[in-house]
Amino acid sequence: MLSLLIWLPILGGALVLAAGERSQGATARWLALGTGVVVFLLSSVLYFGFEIGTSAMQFVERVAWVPAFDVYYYLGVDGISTPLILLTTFATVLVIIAGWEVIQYKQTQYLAAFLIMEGLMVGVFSALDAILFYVFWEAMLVPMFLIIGIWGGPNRIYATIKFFLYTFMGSVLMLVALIYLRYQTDSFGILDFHGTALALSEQILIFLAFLVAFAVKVPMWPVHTWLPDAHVEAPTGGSVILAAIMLKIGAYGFLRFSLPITPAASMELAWLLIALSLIAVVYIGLVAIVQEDMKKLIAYSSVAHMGFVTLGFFVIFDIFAHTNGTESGGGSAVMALEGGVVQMISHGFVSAALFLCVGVLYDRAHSRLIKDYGGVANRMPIFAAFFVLFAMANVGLPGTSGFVGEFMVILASLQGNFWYAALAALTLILGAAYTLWLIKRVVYGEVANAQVAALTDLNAREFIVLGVLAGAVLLLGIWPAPLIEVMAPSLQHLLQQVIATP
Amino acid sequence: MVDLSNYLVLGAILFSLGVAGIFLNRKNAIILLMSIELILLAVNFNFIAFSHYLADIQGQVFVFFILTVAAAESAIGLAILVVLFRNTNTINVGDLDSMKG
Amino acid sequence: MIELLLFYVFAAVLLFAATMVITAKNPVHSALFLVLAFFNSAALWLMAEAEFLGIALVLVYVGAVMVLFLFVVMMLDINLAPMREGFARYLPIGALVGCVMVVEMALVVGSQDVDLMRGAGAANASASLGMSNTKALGSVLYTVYAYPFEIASVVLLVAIVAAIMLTHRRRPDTKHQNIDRQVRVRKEQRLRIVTMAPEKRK
Amino acid sequence: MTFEMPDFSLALPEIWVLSMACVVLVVDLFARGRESALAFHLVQFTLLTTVWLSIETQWGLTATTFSGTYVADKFACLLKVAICVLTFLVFAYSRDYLRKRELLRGDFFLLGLLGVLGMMIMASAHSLLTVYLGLELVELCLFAMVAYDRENRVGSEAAMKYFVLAALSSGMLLYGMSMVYGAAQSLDLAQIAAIAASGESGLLLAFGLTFILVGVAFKFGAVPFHMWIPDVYQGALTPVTVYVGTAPKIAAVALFVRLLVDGLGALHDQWQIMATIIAVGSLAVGNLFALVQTNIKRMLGYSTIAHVGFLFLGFIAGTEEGYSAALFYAITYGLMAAGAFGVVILLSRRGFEADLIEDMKGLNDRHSGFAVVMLILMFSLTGVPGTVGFYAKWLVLKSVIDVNMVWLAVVAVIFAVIGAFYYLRVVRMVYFDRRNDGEPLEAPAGLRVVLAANGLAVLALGIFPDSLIMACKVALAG
Amino acid sequence: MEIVYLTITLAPLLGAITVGLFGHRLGRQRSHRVTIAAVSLSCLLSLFVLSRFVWGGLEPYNGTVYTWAVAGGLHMEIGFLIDPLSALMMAVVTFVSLMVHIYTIGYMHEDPGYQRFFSYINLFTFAMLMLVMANNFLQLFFGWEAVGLVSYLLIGFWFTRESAIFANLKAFLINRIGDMGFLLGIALLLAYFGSLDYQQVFAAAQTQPAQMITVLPGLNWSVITFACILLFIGAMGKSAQIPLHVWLPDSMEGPTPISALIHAATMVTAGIFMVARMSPLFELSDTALSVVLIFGAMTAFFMGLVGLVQNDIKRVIAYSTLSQLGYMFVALGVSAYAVGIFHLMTHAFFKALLFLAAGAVIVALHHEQDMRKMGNLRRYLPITHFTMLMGTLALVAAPLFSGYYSKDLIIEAAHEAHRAGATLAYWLVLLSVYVTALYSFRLYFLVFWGKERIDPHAKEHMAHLPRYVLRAMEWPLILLAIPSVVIGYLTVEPLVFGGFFGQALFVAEPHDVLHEIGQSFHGSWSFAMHAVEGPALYIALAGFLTAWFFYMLRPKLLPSIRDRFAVFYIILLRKYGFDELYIDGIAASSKSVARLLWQVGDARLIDGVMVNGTARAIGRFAAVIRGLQTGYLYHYAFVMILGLLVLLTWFVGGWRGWFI
Repeated sequence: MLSLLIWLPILGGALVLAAGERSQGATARWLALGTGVVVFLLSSVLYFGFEIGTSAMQFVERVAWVPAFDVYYYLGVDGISTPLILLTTFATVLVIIAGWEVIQYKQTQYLAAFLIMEGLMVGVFSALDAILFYVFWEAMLVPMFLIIGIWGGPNRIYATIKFFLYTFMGSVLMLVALIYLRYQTDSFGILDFHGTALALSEQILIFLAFLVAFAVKVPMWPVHTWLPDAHVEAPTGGSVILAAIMLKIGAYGFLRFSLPITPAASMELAWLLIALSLIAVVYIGLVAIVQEDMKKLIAYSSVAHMGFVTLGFFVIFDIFAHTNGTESGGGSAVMALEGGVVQMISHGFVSAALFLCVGVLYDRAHSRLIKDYGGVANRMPIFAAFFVLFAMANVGLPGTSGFVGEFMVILASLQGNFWYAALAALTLILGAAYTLWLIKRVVYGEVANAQVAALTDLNAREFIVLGVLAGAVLLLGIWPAPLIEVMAPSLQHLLQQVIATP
Repeated sequence: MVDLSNYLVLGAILFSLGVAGIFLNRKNAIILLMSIELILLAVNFNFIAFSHYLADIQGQVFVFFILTVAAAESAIGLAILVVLFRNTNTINVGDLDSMKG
Repeated sequence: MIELLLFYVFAAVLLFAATMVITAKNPVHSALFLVLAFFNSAALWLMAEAEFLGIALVLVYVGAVMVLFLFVVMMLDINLAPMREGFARYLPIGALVGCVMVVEMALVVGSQDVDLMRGAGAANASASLGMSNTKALGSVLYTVYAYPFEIASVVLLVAIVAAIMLTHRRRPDTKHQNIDRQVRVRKEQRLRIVTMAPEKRK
Repeated sequence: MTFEMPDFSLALPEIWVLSMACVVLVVDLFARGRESALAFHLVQFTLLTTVWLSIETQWGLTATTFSGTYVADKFACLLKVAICVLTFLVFAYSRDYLRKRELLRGDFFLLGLLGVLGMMIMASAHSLLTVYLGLELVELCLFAMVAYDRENRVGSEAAMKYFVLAALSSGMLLYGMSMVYGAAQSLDLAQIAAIAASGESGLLLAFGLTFILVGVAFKFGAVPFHMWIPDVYQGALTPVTVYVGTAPKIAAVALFVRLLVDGLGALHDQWQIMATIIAVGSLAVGNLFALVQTNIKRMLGYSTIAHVGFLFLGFIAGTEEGYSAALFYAITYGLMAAGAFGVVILLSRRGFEADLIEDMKGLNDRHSGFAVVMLILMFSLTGVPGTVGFYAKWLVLKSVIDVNMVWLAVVAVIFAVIGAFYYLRVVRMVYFDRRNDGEPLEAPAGLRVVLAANGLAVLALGIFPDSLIMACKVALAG
Repeated sequence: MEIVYLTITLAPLLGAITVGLFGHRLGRQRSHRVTIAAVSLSCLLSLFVLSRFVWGGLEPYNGTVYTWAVAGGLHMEIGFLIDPLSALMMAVVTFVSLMVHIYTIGYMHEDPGYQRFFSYINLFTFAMLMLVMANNFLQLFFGWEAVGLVSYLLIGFWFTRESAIFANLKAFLINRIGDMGFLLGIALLLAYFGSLDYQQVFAAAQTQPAQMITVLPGLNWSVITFACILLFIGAMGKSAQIPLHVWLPDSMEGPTPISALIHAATMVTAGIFMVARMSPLFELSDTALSVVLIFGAMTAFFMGLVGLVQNDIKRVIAYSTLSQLGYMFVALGVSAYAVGIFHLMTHAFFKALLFLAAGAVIVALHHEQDMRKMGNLRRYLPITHFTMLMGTLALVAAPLFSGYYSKDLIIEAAHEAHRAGATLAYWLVLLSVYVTALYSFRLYFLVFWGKERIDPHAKEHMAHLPRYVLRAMEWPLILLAIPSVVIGYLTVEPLVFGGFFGQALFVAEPHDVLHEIGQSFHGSWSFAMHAVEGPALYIALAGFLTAWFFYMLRPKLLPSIRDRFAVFYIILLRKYGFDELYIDGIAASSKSVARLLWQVGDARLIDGVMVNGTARAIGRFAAVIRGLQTGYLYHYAFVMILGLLVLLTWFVGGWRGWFI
């Protein structure tokens, strides 16, 4: 099942490439869309077939891969990865549709790159062997590198090389840590890493190695600066995938690696992570306010939002310290973790939607600068409605998905320390400030110039894409229970691992 | 009675002279080839000394082959030198800097 | 004692000659000093009872290789004057490096450990072989060392092929027959029949 | 020293190659300087048959013959196979290039084949003498090949530099060998190993070891004995550069393993730190110098140095796993380098060398297939998973981490990141810099097929590396 | 009953969705029919529920609709708590909302965003109902933010107006400051009392009221006080108390029906409702109540003063709203929750009335809002004039009018209370009575009496207003005028003294001021007659007379008075400088800090020095050392020898022990 999800899109990508070589784009497009949809449907089978209430890995596949070094082709999902896989397949379909007629230059390569990347990302989320994980993790960079580099904006080369080197730098250290873990545990199974008895100093080094890898990906302050550049230069689809999924992979790494493998170090260094997260929320929130480029603004907003995710993950130690391990404390810690994961999913939808919105404008007016717009609502009322909706979700308004995670994280983190919550809650103001100011300047007002006057409202394709996202955002906001239900046992289990070990 | 170490130290000095000949030389490339001969000579000294003091013929066999190879090497070295001279009209080592960095 | 004295004399000349090889202004002098060095070496080798190799060094090296060197030196007519620049400036550091190297190597090879260890074997060096040096060498060269010997032959082959490949060239201005072409020539290539209008009488 | 009749059948691959070299030599005489397709085909045929012969006659054995100067074992067999396969690739790339420049003569392939013979001899060497002779055979062929284009000024300059430095390094190697001989009283590697293990005359052995290490490092092109690499890579004809850059690296592994592992493995403690200095230096110098290059051949030259630094990590570990990792690294590196140069060859025409990085511009617009190949190769050189380059790096890193030298692994990966930069620059040229004026690429079908196969091999080994890893492991398992 | 409650909330939501998505296809008429039908349904059912509470003895309902999420063992649910308090609020909300819906037909008759508007106000009704019907903090917050959203959308309804979109952004942001406090308060309660459910939190708070929290090292506060203050910060944002009041006057950029519905009658009173709802918590903290009291009193007085100098008709009423909200908080602050809610109700009616009447004026004058361009309008708009007068009288607390009962009770409660700050509050609210009367009648006189200063163009427009427009606007005015007049008389006894709220409002025994006042209460009539004994009536009268003197008798005196008190005038005109502080002070400085962080922190330090700097340094270093590869053979050899020497030295040194 999982193999299918990984290899079907990759195969599809290869076929698309082959088809593109021969015929005109149409076949390739439909082929790509077909693959995307089939994969999405398959992944929903994954969701419905998922047995709720257990933290065990499901859909496990385990085949020897490099027997010489005990590397296995070992896949499996739990409640943490299942939603992320769904998000991946979902976002890819949207991206394929979004690139339908917008991308002119080498479209088949573009679609193929996304399909291949989809497979690799699913691989990242389902790999249970460290080396397999690393392979997918790194390989994923390549299509993204090309996507930004080939179809990106004028400064794409700087952005793409910065993106690659940043993430590469982070991940090679992780590789060292993984190999070291193998040296300690005699296995590459991620699950075998969990609960390894390691000295604190070892743990701290491993933790730091992981931290660099994941923090770059998340990205956390101060290693976030690749993100705005990458987003600004990336084509819309690239931005969507980057924001919706790639960033999540870093956070996923924290859950899958940092916390369970090095719990003592996580506890020791939680203050650092919390501090960085809060800096992300406040500092980046402020920086977002003064951005002049829409994509950059959303990129910074992504960083700030991901700050919540990491805050949720690492505040659990404070919660425990503060509640002395009472049952309610445990509950709150789980809530913090759940909040973080929900925030990941939600941010996947919201940022994807916002980037698509900017993409819609960019396709028409070929500018991403805020000052080139104004009064868009006059010409594109439907678009404006969507844009405002997603903006509100970005602000974290209840009823949208953006609220759920933030709410849970704030509620939980207050149990760790009042000031964590207070600083985190500043996002209520900052988030609103940068998002709504953006809305004010772009959507509202008189028609600003001739370019805006020439805008046309959404076409059917764009409407479908945004509409689907809007549905997802609202559904998740109004009824997040099904999502939380899926992840709860896994997170509970994770928490036990983290807390029981030190 | 000549000690082994006498031979070995002689070899060492000869070796160093050969080596110095290579990196001190800024002029004629032929001298480089000669320095190489010196180095090989030093090595041969070692082998012969060891062979003598170990009462083992293998060292001399080795020297035999070294001499052979050295001759072949010189032939090719001189051939390259000739080719170089034809192309650049110089064998000044200081002029060979068209590739650097 | 005399042995030792001889050793020192030969060694001194050898080192002098070697130094001159690398410092002489004229490459011809260098080559000649190298010959001198080889002669001294041969003498020392004889002292170490490597008679065959000593002779071979003189015959093969001095007789063939060094002549080749001299030949090339003469052939490539090189201007000597401007080739000395930079030498003096570079000498101190070069000499320093060389000295350090000599000292370090000598420390090792001249140390007591090496000598003590090998003291015993030296006494009956030639006796153990039980035959003349040349014979001893010959008896193993084509049997035990047949494989290296074959390889050495290939090395020489390569040297021949390479040297010819690199230096042999057909001069464009030399005249030579191509019999193949001569035989296959056709009349059209050589003879052109021109039809001319008959001359009119005036 | 009693003499016994050697078992010639053990040395069949070498004998076959030598015989065929003679055949080629004679055949080429009749070609009289014209394009000799026959020599080419004969040589390629020889290489392929040698692969088969090696596997057939040597895999699974461990036997010595020729009075202990020749050994046939899995290690030797694997190396021979790799050498032949890589050389086959190299010649396949070379032919078209040479033909366009009217340099296609039998000499080239003959020398190449004799070089292969030298490498095979090194792989099977079991005595200091055979090691040395094999090495010299390779070197002499290489000198000649670097100077192959007689009219080329930089070529002969490179040859001169290479010659002098190589001779210097063989001098050092020999000096070391003489010391080892003095200490062990034998040229036989097994006996040397026995003496080394016994701990007798450790001083002389270790002293000789230092010089031997220098000689070996030179063959690899490791810092600070690397100075010849960039000049030779740049100066030589591209086919020669590929030749120099691929199979001899594997021969160098043979040199290292035969001398320092089989022979002086017991002194691992002695050479470990020296090798570490060399490795770190290579990583630093290779990567940093490669950053600022504009000539792709020279850049790949420096990148070789960096890769050698990585490869050395495997040796430093000093475990069987480490050696096999180094071997794996050398083989896969050869594969990648061959491919990369193959693309350079593909792009160049007569009178246009395509040896600047900028010449890669717009390759994707000109031919997306080759662009993908180049992409795979560059990412493989970077060490991105999914390509074989990742496993190479992974294995050597693993081996040093397994001996608890994590810091070294960290240093290595940091330089790997720096290294990524210049590989990415190539990818950038290939994909991001568009050039619509570039005419579509024309290349003979053979070249295309070989190049595609090379790229696919890098990818396929990147996904299913197990067989090769296993082979390397078995080869070094004693 | 659950189905009834669900219907009440869902009807407007469905209406909003239907019209929001398909408004253009439905057309204007069908759109407003759908939405009005939805609200009518809610209104009728709400009244039904209320009546069941009044006469039917309905038991309070506390139930879950669905589980929103279960996080870490904590059940987060969407559920209803229907008790007299929420029933009353539901009735008020839906009734006013219905009136506004109807009124909108007239007010927005020529606006292109007609359907959108109906969709929004329907949505608002839904959100407000969710807020008041919540039985837990999650849903409360949900409604709280949802009304904020709709308010944002509606203030910016005319999104091409720069001032409107500025105002809505401002409103949202200021509200968010409050929301932040509110959210933290909720989180604090959850952290210490382990639940989001009202009842559970209240119960837990009762059992352990003395918990302390270390806010800063060495600074310990009572959890309940701290939480209550945080919750009150939320209330301050939503109910526009000093210093978070600045958004409300600006929110008048929205269409007038909105001002009536959201920014006068319902949403802004959410804070009052919330504090009343939390009475079991607030009762546990005198400090928190004092804070409420003092902020309320300050707002009541000082915002009233600003109302005096406004010329925009809606802004005057807006400041009046601020002031009245202050009154309500004063009531809450002295534990007279019932009175607070009572005033909320009466205020909802008469303030909605005032706004709608003002709106009628504005529409009649073709969207002219400046009172200096009005005057003598009673001739043209008799019904508006009359209803406006009723509203004004209610506002100034003329005896027997609804406002009288609620406001007078507040003043008395403040007088009776013994809480810290109560005395100050008493004097401030008393003074406010004067101010209220003054600005109310100033408005009344300026608009309906005096010289006619109408723009001829507007007059022209007034004459051609469609008939249905006027009717659609007048009916709600009349319907609202009735309760504005009588509701106080009718309900003061049951609501305030009759224990109508039952368990919904909790007052600790020693705080129960109403009980003391109740001693002297003998029916509505006598209470009204009682007015002559108190100071409030005379103060109000004084205000009326002042207004009459300056605006009817001697308007010419005004400029000179203005000049004499120029300092005060400017302070008031500048609204105490809050806007400047926020916009030029806080917002601008945050922006410059942000720019600093971005350009120096991100661009220069992280990117410039750390990232690109490293890359550049490596590149430069490489460019420099590349000179070492000189191309000279002897250098190459030399490097090799040096390498050999290093290894050799390492070896020899190790052997001879040089490095030890």
